[in-house]
Amino acid sequence: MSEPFEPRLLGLLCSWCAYGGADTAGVSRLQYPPNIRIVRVMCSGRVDPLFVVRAFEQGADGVLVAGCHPGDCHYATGNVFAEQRFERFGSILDFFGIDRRRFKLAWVSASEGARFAAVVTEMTEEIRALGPLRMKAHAWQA
Amino acid sequence: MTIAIGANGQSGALLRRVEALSGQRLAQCYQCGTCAAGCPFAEAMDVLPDRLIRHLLFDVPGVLEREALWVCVGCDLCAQRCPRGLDVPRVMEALRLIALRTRGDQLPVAQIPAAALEDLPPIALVASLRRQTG
Amino acid sequence: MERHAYDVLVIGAGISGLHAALDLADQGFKVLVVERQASIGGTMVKLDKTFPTNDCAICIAAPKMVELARHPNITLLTSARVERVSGSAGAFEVLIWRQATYVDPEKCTGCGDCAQACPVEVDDVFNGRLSRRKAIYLQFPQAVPAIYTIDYSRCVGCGACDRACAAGAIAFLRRSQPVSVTVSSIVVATGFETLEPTGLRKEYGYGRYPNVVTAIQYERLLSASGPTGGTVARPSDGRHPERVAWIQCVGSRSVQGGYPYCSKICCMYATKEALITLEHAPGTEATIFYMDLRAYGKDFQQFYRRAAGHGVRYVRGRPAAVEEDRDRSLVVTYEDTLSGRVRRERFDLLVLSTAIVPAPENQRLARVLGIAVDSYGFFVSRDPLLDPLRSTRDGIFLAGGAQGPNDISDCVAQASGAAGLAAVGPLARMGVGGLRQAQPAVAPSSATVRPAETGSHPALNGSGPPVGANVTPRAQAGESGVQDARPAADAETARVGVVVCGCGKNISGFVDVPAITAAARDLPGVAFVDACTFACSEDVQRRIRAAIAGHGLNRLVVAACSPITHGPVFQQTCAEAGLNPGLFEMANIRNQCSWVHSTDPASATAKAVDLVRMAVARAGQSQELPLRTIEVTRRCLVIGGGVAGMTAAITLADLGIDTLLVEREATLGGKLNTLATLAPGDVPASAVRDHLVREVQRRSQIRLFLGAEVREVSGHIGDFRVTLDEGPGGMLNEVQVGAIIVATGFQEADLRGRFGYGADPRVITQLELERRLREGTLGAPRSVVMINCAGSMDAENPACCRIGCGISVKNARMLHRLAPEARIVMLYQDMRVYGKGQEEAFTDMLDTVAPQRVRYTPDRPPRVIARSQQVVVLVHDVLLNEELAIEADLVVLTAALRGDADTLRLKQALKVTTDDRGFYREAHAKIRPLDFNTDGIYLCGADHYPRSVPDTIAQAAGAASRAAIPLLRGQVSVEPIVAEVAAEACAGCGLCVPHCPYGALHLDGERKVAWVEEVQCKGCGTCVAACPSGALQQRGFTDAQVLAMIGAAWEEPAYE
Amino acid sequence: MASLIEQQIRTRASALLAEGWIDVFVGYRQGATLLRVAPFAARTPAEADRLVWNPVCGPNLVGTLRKYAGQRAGVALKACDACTVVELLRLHQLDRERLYLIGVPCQGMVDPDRVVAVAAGRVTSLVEDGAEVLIGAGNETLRHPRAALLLAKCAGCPAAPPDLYDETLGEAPPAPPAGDRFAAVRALEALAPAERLAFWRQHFSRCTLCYACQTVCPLCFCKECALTLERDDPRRLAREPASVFAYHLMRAFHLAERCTGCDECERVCPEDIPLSLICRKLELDRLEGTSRVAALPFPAPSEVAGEVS
Repeated sequence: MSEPFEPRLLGLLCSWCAYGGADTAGVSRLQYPPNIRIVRVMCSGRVDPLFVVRAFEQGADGVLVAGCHPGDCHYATGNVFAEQRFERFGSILDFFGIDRRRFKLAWVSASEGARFAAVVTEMTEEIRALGPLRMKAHAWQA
Repeated sequence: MTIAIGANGQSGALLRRVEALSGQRLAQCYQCGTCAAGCPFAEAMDVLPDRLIRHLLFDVPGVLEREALWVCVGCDLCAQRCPRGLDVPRVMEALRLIALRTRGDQLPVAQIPAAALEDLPPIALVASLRRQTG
Repeated sequence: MERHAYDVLVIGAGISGLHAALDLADQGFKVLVVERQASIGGTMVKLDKTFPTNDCAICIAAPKMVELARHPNITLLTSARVERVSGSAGAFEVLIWRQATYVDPEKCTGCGDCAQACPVEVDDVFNGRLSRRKAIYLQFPQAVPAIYTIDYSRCVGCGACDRACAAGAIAFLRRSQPVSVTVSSIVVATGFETLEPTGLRKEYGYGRYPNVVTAIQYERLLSASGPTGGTVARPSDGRHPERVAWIQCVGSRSVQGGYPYCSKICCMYATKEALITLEHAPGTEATIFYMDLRAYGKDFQQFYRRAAGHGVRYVRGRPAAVEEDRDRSLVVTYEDTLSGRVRRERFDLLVLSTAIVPAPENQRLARVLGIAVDSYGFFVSRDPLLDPLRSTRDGIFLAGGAQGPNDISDCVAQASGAAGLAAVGPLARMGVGGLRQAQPAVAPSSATVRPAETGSHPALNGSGPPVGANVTPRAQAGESGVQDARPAADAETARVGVVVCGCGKNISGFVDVPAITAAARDLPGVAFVDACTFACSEDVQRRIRAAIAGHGLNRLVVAACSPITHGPVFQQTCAEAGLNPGLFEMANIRNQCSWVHSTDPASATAKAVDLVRMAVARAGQSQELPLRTIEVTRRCLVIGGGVAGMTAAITLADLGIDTLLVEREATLGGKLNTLATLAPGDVPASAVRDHLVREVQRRSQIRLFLGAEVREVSGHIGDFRVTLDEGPGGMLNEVQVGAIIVATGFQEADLRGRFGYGADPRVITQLELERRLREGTLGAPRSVVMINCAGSMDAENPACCRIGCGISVKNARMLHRLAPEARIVMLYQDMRVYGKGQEEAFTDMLDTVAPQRVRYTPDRPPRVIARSQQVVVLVHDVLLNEELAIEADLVVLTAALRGDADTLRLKQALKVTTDDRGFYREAHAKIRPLDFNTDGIYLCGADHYPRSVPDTIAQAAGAASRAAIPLLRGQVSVEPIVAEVAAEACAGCGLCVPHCPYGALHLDGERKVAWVEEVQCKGCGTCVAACPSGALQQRGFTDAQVLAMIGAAWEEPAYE
Repeated sequence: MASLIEQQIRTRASALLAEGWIDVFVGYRQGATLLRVAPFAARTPAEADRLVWNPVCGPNLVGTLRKYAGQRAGVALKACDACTVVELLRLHQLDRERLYLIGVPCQGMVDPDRVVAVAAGRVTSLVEDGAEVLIGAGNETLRHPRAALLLAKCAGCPAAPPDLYDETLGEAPPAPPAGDRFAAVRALEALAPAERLAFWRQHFSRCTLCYACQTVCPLCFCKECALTLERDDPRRLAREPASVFAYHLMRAFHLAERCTGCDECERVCPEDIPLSLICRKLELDRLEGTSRVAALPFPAPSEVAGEVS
């Protein structure tokens, strides 16, 4: 390895809460590790596990899906479906040997800039400790 | 003990007398306990002022025998804080008056020996007279 | 001085003014909103969460604020006040004074460089003075408009902000200016304030002891964006409090030392704050001191029980005094009135639930408007029973906290109601046809705030206008009908333009903008790259339009700030250049790179390059979003002919809308045919009924269907088909309507077998009492026992019926009038007389009637024993701690209430939901109390939850206003980012169907394919993720678009 | 017993076809060897005589049944296959009105490979006899406990016969032989994630992306598969390990709420990738996950009927 390991995180954020939380983190100038790349969707319920799998396939070391707190969903129940879906998905991911910590479902409201920064910081450090997954490369690690 | 409340509406004589003497409408009480909580002598009372009012409202016997009536010094803290604006010291005073009159142990002034009148402080006489009026 | 004409002026832009303005603007009226503060939002945006759902307050308010600011029919004036009003209804002339903020709104980007530079620190009033802000400031992070303001009284004039501002937005020489307008009607929604208990109730130590705070300050302490970042800390030492107490009724329910009325919302917000405190720090002890716990609303009692279950301690007693200890903790002296003991208890932090008081501004405004205020300073309505939303002057209407304490959902209902009434004036002037023509014409005004500074609909790239809103981009205004989706990616090669914004120094100071532009040039499909200082400035918009034309661009990517706030600006520009909004993308390199990685410019730049690459990749997969509208049948169906239904129909008719009013009985009136009198005012119900029926009958737009029931309902907003069955011998009518209002009322729960009801004729319910009072058949009882909460607030039915206490108070008065010598005993759990004038009516009744009040708890409920002479009620009084045996010759049960018997049947026909008590479930407990989740169906009256007559009337007018949005406009817009099914790829498995919260997905059993009712789809995409095959896609958020972004998120791994 | 059932199936299939109740009857016919059967659709009473029923009728017939979804079809179902039918009814892929379902008692099917392993030579006959099977090989006949020869999916079979059939043949079978269906899954789950990843990577390294697992799966019914649509993706063409891995992971997820554990995927895999482990894992998740996610494997038949009618 030529340089120190920098984790690659993909964030799939719902437009109403979590993306707003990321914006609030920005407005508040909160600093967090620059490892995350963010994709905006309208609702955490829109996130197809395929997106997560593709992210891993294409080099992510961790994937964060974040949406509105339970009960706050702009679309009433989208986040509930997300939770159920990723409960099933997480178990399968784990069974295939991808460490559960590499995938996280979090609830962040639009006002929780600090929480967003904390979630990203914590996850980045966790994955830094886990080391690279880098499924595209030959030497996979969990 | 079960308190019986009859259908004939005859009870409440003491309540009516207290209301007449004090000018306070006791049904207005929220039973919030502000008077009791703020009372500097609450610890010395055998029944708290708000409870005393409730006893009156429900014709609970023994109100006039309570020590609390005599513990109240009329400092007015409760009256100032009562959200309903009830003048609790006036209620206490009314109860004291009723108790005294009911007891009937006043000393008739006319019967006081002249010698004693010489020794007694005037205020004692005033107080004594006051017991018989109002 | 220029004079602009508007249809309606809304004064105040808190949650009430906001909703009134949005309703009116959505109906097509031109609305002027005047707000005293620098940002709209009012009190709600200060709250952390809202009861009883614990929704994040700013999360639900912010989208509404943004919607208001960018609504083409709304002109917003902040930092402004109404100075003079002349003329009369239909033609008010209004003079508004606009305070200079010394910042040019056209130039300010909201970056905050100025505040960083400002050397002056002052108390932050928004945060309850618990933190500091600068003399140039933004009220709060989500402020709308997001423009900084100079607090001139604090500014030292050093010019630091001016030097820091790269956009040159500081304008010290600005002057405050008068604005003169004409309007047809006015909605007053100036909100309320809370008591600062420094003069009144000073025994609680507020202002002297730092750890005594008000509830509104505590909201800021809880808020994630508050002074402590959402961790509860004592103001004195920042320590985390282990014991927190709330004192209720601080200044409320106090004829001396405060205000006699109940502030209505404190019991619930204290409960909410206590519950959230426990969630934040589970070990905390939370104590609430109260007199009557007024959890009166829908699901409130359950919320209260939940809090108690989680360990919130409720102490019945009103503390008398507070002292401060040496460690600055607080010693509270109180009597626990349930045990009769006086206690002194120590708390680390004390929260005062202070009275809701009128804004001091009200008195001045009342003089300006020529309308009346009550002795406290709340605006009064013309008729508190029948016309709660009309002020004492024609053409001026009232909503929300301006007329007394109200919770958010009541504010919203009133706001819609006031909007419905205020719309009549301008409509009369121009007619429905005129309204339609007036829609797109938004007069550009110097006062108009550009969307640029105000933020926008968070959906941006995908989502466009909310259904019913006239927010089509200007370039397309006037267009209607279907515009086909064009798969641009197939039809032509993507030619992407990339514009990188430096945002003054906000981006360029931390991120290497030239490096980004250089990287962008090499990306596939990129045909044009430009960098600029402020992408949102007007000259850059011109440059963008020129580039689109000059370089033949068919996609645009702007790398700048958040699409939530700035997306619509660029979408507008694209639209003007003929580029569909679906072909625009944003890379948020400010909020996600420069601001949050300012200490690591190299990484911030690398990330920004990645984000641009992702946006360009997404753009390559983008397609045009069809902008569609559907026609609306301009006719409304109102189901139920009681107070709510009749009021809704009258309001609709006044708006010129043909209305079909359906009543199951042979006569109008509903419960008015049973009740004796109505509060406030003890007005005979028959008089109210006659009045309303007369009003219905004299309106030719209302067509009555008496003795008729709704059978089948099909279709969707704009086009419902309904079968009305007039029963045997009657007609079976098929009607077509554009909207439906449900107002089917309530019924008393069946109490047979409980409290001796059904077995003894001396035990009756309140409704039966009303009927007997009305018919004069009651006789002269000597002793009456009223049992409140009969069948409510127990294990079987935890709900509070909301109106029972008020009714018992009113009926005690009626009984007293009938039989002045009669003994009246009222059994209650908490005396919940919360509404406007109710506490006063209650204490007045205490004075005149002087009933005996017995407080009981549900674990020892009253027992009714029938004897031949009398009925005996046995009950345990928790305040005396004694058993009582009360003889009575009449027992009146305040029975639990539930939805009408027909609710279940209608619920199925309308495909809407109810709760377990048969009350309809609204779309959102707080901000959509009159809507169902299904578009085009609205609700009002006691079928939503029992409520007083004034509340019902306000709500019914509100439901009419909501229904009037599509009906007046004559068309509704279809969400552009709906789900769509590729029928040839769909296997018809139906996995998607249950995922839709809006019932927009259907399975065609014949063809074995799913299909989307696009009018009902709200564009969340949850169904799309449930589709295993990819046959279901969301426009604007297709798998291809998202996967393209994921595929472009990183350069090839360095580890290979 | 088997022969009796076989007779009954032929009789009923023949009668149903003759009477015009159905257009086609789906069952098994004898395969290339004694130990192989193949799904077979009889269209005439005469063809019904080719139907067989014996201890190696393990394959799931429902995949074949689905091909005749547009026609009125009869089928002989083991309990496990019936579960697959229930799932397909739930997912609207079959029409109950067009099906004639005959329930066949099953005490677990025998794994041909295990038979070969215990037999002395070429197997010439295989006969059921209560809890045992008689294996004829060479000159001798070996008596062997049936329980020891079962297919992996049949050990500890959880499939109770659903209340779905138009008719049932024979008597209720004895309780399925006990056995820990999840031993292998639990063993794999006990490993560290990295070891599990290595396990799967090693197996998937053999995968040629022939998609047989998907083609045979009776519950893979999408008209266009989101996972195979990208067959032309260069990464797929190059069989990049990450892409192969992603394909199997997503296939597992898509089956999470559907898989009825017939193990057809593993049976047809030319590279012997242990795909049945995934089936067991999904089954285990549903069993354990009831409290977390409402994941009842199969709906009550009445519900199904309601949805379909």
